[in-house]
Amino acid sequence: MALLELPEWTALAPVLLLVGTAMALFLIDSISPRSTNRALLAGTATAGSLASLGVAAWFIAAGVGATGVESTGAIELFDGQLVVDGLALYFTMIVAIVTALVSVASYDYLQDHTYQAEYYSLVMLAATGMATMATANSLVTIFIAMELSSLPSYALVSILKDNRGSVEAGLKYFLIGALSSAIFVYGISLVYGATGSLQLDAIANVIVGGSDAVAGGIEPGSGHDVAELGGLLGLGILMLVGGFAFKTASVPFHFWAPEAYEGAPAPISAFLSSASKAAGFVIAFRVFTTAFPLEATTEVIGIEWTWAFVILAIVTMTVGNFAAATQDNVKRMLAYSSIGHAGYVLIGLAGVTADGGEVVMSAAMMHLLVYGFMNTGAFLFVALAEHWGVGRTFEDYGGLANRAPVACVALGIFMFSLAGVPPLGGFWSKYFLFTGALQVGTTAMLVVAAALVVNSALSLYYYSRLVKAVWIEEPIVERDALTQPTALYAAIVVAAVMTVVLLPAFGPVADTASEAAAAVLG
Amino acid sequence: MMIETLIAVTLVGALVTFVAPNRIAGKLAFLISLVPAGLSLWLFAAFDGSGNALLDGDLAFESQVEWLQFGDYAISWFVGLDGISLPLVVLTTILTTLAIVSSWTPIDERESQFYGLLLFIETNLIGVFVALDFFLWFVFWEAVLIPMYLLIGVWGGPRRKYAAIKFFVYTNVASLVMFGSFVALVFGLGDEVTSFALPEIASAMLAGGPEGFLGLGGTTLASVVFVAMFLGFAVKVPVVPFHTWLPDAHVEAPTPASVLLAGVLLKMGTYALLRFNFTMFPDQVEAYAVPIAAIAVISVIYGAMLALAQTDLKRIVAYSSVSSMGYVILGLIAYTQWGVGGATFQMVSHGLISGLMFMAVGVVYNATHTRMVTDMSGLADRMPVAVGILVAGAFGYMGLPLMSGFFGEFTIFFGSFGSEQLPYSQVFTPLAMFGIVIVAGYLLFALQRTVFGPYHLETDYEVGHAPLHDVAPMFVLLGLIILLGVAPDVIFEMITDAVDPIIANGGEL
Amino acid sequence: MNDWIAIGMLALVGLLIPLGMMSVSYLLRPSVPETSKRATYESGEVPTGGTRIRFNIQYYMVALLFVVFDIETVLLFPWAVVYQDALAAEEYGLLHALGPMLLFVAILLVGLAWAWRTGAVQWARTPRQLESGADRP
Amino acid sequence: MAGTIPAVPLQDTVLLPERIGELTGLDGFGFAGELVAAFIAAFIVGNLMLAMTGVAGPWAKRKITAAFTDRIAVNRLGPAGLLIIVADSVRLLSKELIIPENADRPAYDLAPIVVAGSALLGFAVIPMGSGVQLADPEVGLAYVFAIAGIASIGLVMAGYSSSNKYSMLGGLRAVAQNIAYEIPLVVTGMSVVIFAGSLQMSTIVEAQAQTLVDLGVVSIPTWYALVNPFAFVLFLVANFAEVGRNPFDTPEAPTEIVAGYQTEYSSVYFVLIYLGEFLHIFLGGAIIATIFLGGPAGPGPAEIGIVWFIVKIWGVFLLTQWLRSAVPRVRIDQLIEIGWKGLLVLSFANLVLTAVIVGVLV
Amino acid sequence: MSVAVEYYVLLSMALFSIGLFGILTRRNALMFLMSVELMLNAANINLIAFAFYHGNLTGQVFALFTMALAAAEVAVGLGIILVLYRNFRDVDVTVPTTMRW
Repeated sequence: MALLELPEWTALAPVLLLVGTAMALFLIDSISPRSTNRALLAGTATAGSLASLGVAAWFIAAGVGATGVESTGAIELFDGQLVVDGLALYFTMIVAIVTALVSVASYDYLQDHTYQAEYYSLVMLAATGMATMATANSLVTIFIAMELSSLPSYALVSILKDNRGSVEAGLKYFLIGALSSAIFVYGISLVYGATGSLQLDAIANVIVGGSDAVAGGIEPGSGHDVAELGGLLGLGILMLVGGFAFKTASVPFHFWAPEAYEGAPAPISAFLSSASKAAGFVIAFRVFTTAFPLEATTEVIGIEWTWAFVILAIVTMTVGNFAAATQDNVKRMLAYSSIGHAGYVLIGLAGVTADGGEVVMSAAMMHLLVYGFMNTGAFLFVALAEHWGVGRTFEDYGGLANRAPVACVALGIFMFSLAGVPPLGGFWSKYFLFTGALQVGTTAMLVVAAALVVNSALSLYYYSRLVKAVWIEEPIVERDALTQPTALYAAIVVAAVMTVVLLPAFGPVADTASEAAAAVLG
Repeated sequence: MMIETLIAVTLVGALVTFVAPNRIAGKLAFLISLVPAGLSLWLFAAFDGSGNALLDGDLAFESQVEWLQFGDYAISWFVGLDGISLPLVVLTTILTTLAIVSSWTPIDERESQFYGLLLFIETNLIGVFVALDFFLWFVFWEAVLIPMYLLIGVWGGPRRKYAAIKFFVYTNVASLVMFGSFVALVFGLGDEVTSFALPEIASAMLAGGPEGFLGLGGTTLASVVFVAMFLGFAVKVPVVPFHTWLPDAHVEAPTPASVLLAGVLLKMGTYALLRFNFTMFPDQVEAYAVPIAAIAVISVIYGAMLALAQTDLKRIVAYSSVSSMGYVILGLIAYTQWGVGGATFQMVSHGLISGLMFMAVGVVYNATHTRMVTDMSGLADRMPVAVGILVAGAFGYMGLPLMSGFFGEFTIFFGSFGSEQLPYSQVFTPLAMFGIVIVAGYLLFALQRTVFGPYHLETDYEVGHAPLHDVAPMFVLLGLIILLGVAPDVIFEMITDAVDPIIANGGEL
Repeated sequence: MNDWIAIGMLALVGLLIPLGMMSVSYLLRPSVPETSKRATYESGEVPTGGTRIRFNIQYYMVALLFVVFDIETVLLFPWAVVYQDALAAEEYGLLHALGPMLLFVAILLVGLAWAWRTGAVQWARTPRQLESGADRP
Repeated sequence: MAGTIPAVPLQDTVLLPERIGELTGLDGFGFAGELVAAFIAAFIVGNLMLAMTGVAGPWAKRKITAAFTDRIAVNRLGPAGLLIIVADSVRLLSKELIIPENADRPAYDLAPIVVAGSALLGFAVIPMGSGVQLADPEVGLAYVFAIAGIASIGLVMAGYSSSNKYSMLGGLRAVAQNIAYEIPLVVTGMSVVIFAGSLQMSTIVEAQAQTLVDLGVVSIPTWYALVNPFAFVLFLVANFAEVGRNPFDTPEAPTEIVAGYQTEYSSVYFVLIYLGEFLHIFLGGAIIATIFLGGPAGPGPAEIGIVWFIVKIWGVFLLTQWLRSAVPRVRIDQLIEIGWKGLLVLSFANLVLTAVIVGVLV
Repeated sequence: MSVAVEYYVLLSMALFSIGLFGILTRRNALMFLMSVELMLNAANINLIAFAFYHGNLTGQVFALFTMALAAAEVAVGLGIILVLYRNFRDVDVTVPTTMRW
């Protein structure tokens, strides 16, 4: 295979393409500052993210990083600081998809806005960070990548400098982000203290060694033994969970999400709630499966870390859905619903067991991919509504289907898919999560599965409320024909089509996800 | 590939209609819908299958394509037709075409969206009846809800929002219950089952039933799943006490939606009961025969009583559907060839008759703008053709011989009365038959008040003849009703052929 | 002998000398309180307003720029220290030792170029620039 | 990442505190002895530097400026007016301390201490020759840069706490200037590190001891000022800006903002800030002497190293005084733009070029 | 002479707690920023102490990165606080309540 003859670092091509695009945008802005050539800027960003997507898909198809006979196996770069495997490429794909959609949609959204080039380059930088999170294989690179995605995000949320909502959202996002990253670093330092290493595989080795010592009753002699420092390790792991919870908008660090999503420009809300969340999950997946092998870690710290995720999953999905059900503001409802979805995906980690769990984890991965389309699409519809200036509440959205049936069909698809109504992509991933949880079969997972069903049923209420608003309710004000911004429409329609097309095309997705999950868990 | 073509034509047609201009949408949808109607008739003519699709039958137009693999289970695109599903497919396509024609008059806003949704419903209804993989089936099953929800919600009557939500929530919760329990069942079946193909699951069930799951023993699990699925489908059918969504939905829905709702959507419930509960759980059918029969009889009587108390024509027809579906359940639980076959026949027959009734009521409403029995009388003077058909339909409902209703109800009673499977069948059957008397009572009462007597209606315009395109579909339906009443073997033969294997597993042939 | 003990002692000395001078002065100097003496100096005029004046936004801009650049230079120091050893080592070539740093500096320079072009380090604008551009801080 | 960074060999030079410990026998008293010896050493070094600034401030500065303008300046008290130092100190210390109203007291009082103390602290790691070096940590150069940066905190404290608009502006300008030139300074210093391969001051000095060209009569050493004159010039310029001397004395530009951050300071506070500034100039000189001019190296026996070192520092000081009289001040906007657009780019160019040249040649 | 690693951990934990306390009690955005810096530096102390304890440099190098990122965070944070001040004329984090919390 020709691919094998490329040097190893080319495995990072999807990430490099993203960062290259960001740099190119900076250069464009340097060459002609304050450019409002929206076609050029949005085009560059879209082309870059599509190229990244294409390369990632090609790598997956060609078997880069996969564990098959023909494949290269996981490619470790820079002494294992980065790793390119199925998981990494899969999540890079999700990030690239969302970035492309957001870039296209922003073409119309950014009409008459200043800071266009900055906007796109920040988006690309954040995407780079997220893609790097997917490949990161050491707590160092994970933290750096996390910050690389967070810092541009803070700026993006508050990029509407004269909009008080945007600024407030940016502030709150930043405050909680800074707090959680401080906690995350402290957690890293404790894990490092307990294990003496920051590379995930090395941490795992130390922990396994420590658990052998515990099991064998060997007196820890060197004084460096991890077994002595179980408490430190446990506290560190707990703090790491805090960091992930922030990135994925899970309880207890979810407070920023409704504020940030509501105040931010809608394409950015889409970007954060889809791509950023996926990236948060990929590091959670990787860290907990690679660095803290369940059995050995349990020996050392005395409690299974899956419990943390069981509790987080249930609480997060319940909090998200109940809060969403009480909202009057569409964007805020979507924000809370995205918290609820974080809860669903957390099942993927709660279901990890000593000898498996790849089924439920791959289901979580699939859910994130579908979510990348449907949630992005939903937020882009909000962007469209903001573009039209129709207001923010459910009532304001009343009767939009009269004027814009195509977009409203797309919205219907997103909503029902988010709710997990069967004909759409969202149903599959939710179903797989459900059956995956059942197959694990422990009591805790049964409770989780039950919570999933109850919450899905509840979520249907508020999702259908939005569909009802646009399709059934009468408009509260007479409105003239609405404009049809081409790019926004294109992005929404593509997202809708993909949400539907994923239904027949779920086979390859499921295969890729299962393989990737099996690889990291195995 | 014929089935795929059928589905694809309706789906593409739905999309095309959706974006077509409002002006031509109705005619366009009609032309498009002729294609599946013709195709399904051709399928009917070319049908060469035998036996039951789930029980090693010889399927017609079968096709199976690998779809995806999740964990240990494969999911595939698996469709085919047998004697039970084919009549329902034909019913669906014809009824859709007629419903489209009958909406030309009442629907006057957002037409393209309306007709697009109608065609989309047709797609999914066909899918429900042809799918033989549980997942595929469930996808179509649920996909019916969304367009129906919108049809009621957007084009319905004054309380349409309430009705739409109620319809959606009831049926969706029911689906969730059913879905969850069935998945648990499949897991409970253990390693032998490696896909969600219904025939494979059915044979595993009949071979020994589930091993147990989540701490439940095999038998317990089967019972729990049986009950849960029965409840899930019962909402859709609907049977008392899960029927409360139905009158609201029917009354508020626009006429064409009511036609499809009563004509086909209710049949999804009984069809699913037949396919799942009565095919896969013969032991449980036996064990729960008495309560189910009791529910059936209660539905018959209670539905009829409720209808008697109504003054809204549409509400009367709606409640009478509850009553009619009670007969179907009774026929199924009898578990005899006549009973189950008759029930299946009754599904088709009731689809035609209730469709006809709703259309007729719709035509009357178009002209009078009221459906209240108390508001009008002597309509026969002004619109004799439409009223004549309304009366004919009512007689079909009452089970007049030479109309399809008679054959359906007769075979059901015949089958259930002689059933040895069903305890106290000699008690249940006469009780249910008493329902016919009530039906006759309320229908005749209502007709007498509205149709006959001196003309009275407070309007500021002249009520005249209904337009031809409103009346023509009703003639087609009436023709079909009489055809089936005169020559029930047109479909009854293939129905019994498909039903026999089911009975052979538990009932009495 | 730990280096940092000596450094700490120098810090102590560095603290003691000023404090010593202050105490000597405290003993020597007179104190003649008078209100007008304590008025802030504004070239002999009567002071007006407070000192919380709004100053040029450029101070913030360069400060932000500095924070980033300065820290990046800190990241370069370890590289500079090991550079010769890396060159001498068998397993790393010139490209491996030099390449990453060049890339790093290149990215920094892209940032600088951007800041330069968008006027982040421009203290004052010429009249022509003021005309053409929106108020971009 | 772990383990590939080679350990820097520890120098076996004897540091001043140890020598004092040996001489006085304090090393027999364990930790307490170490502390006392270190204190004595620190006291010596501190006072040495203070003495130098004492000479430089009141006397040398005036003499030099006068020489440039063809005047005589102080000559009444003592030989060549040298006793002016004593007179001045007595005069300033006994002046009334006038604290402006609204001053932010703790900050106002702390600022002079920070300015003076931080400059003094920088000398801890400078190898002054003849065994006069307090400490020699492995991160010496980074330490020096870090300490030098503290002074600007003192300046902004002074500017902010005085509750005076001129002071405020002066403090801000000081910071803006410091940060603009800090990066070129550090990056240029880094090019030296590339040559030396270490941050340790003694190693850097040692690395400059080799012979670059042997002319028979004299052998020219590998002082980095000679090896890389471009970096030397850059560093000099950046250093002037760092210490706020002409042509970069905008923070206290008397024609614009009176005396900048020290407008409201009087009496001993003023003395401390004044001393601190001079200490800072000498610290800059010391850094330049160490990393570019071979430190205490020079003709003659190694024992007179400290002489050479002081000569070099004074050389830099003379340069600043010459610039003070010869070069006009730049405007604040020019200052910032020279820093960010000129020096920064040049310093990065220097760094890259140095790295490439070292990479190709070595 | 070396100090046992436990004392470093205690120090860092104290610092961390002070930072956390500051975050929970201060309403000024700048104070918040400083408190976060305290927490980050607590982590740095840990990292460096443990690097010494374990005898590898990983922790120290990571501490460098942490410092860099902390600085970048401050840079972004100050920018946001600046626009916050422009919009709300205050840097109190409880003042902006355009949206429900």
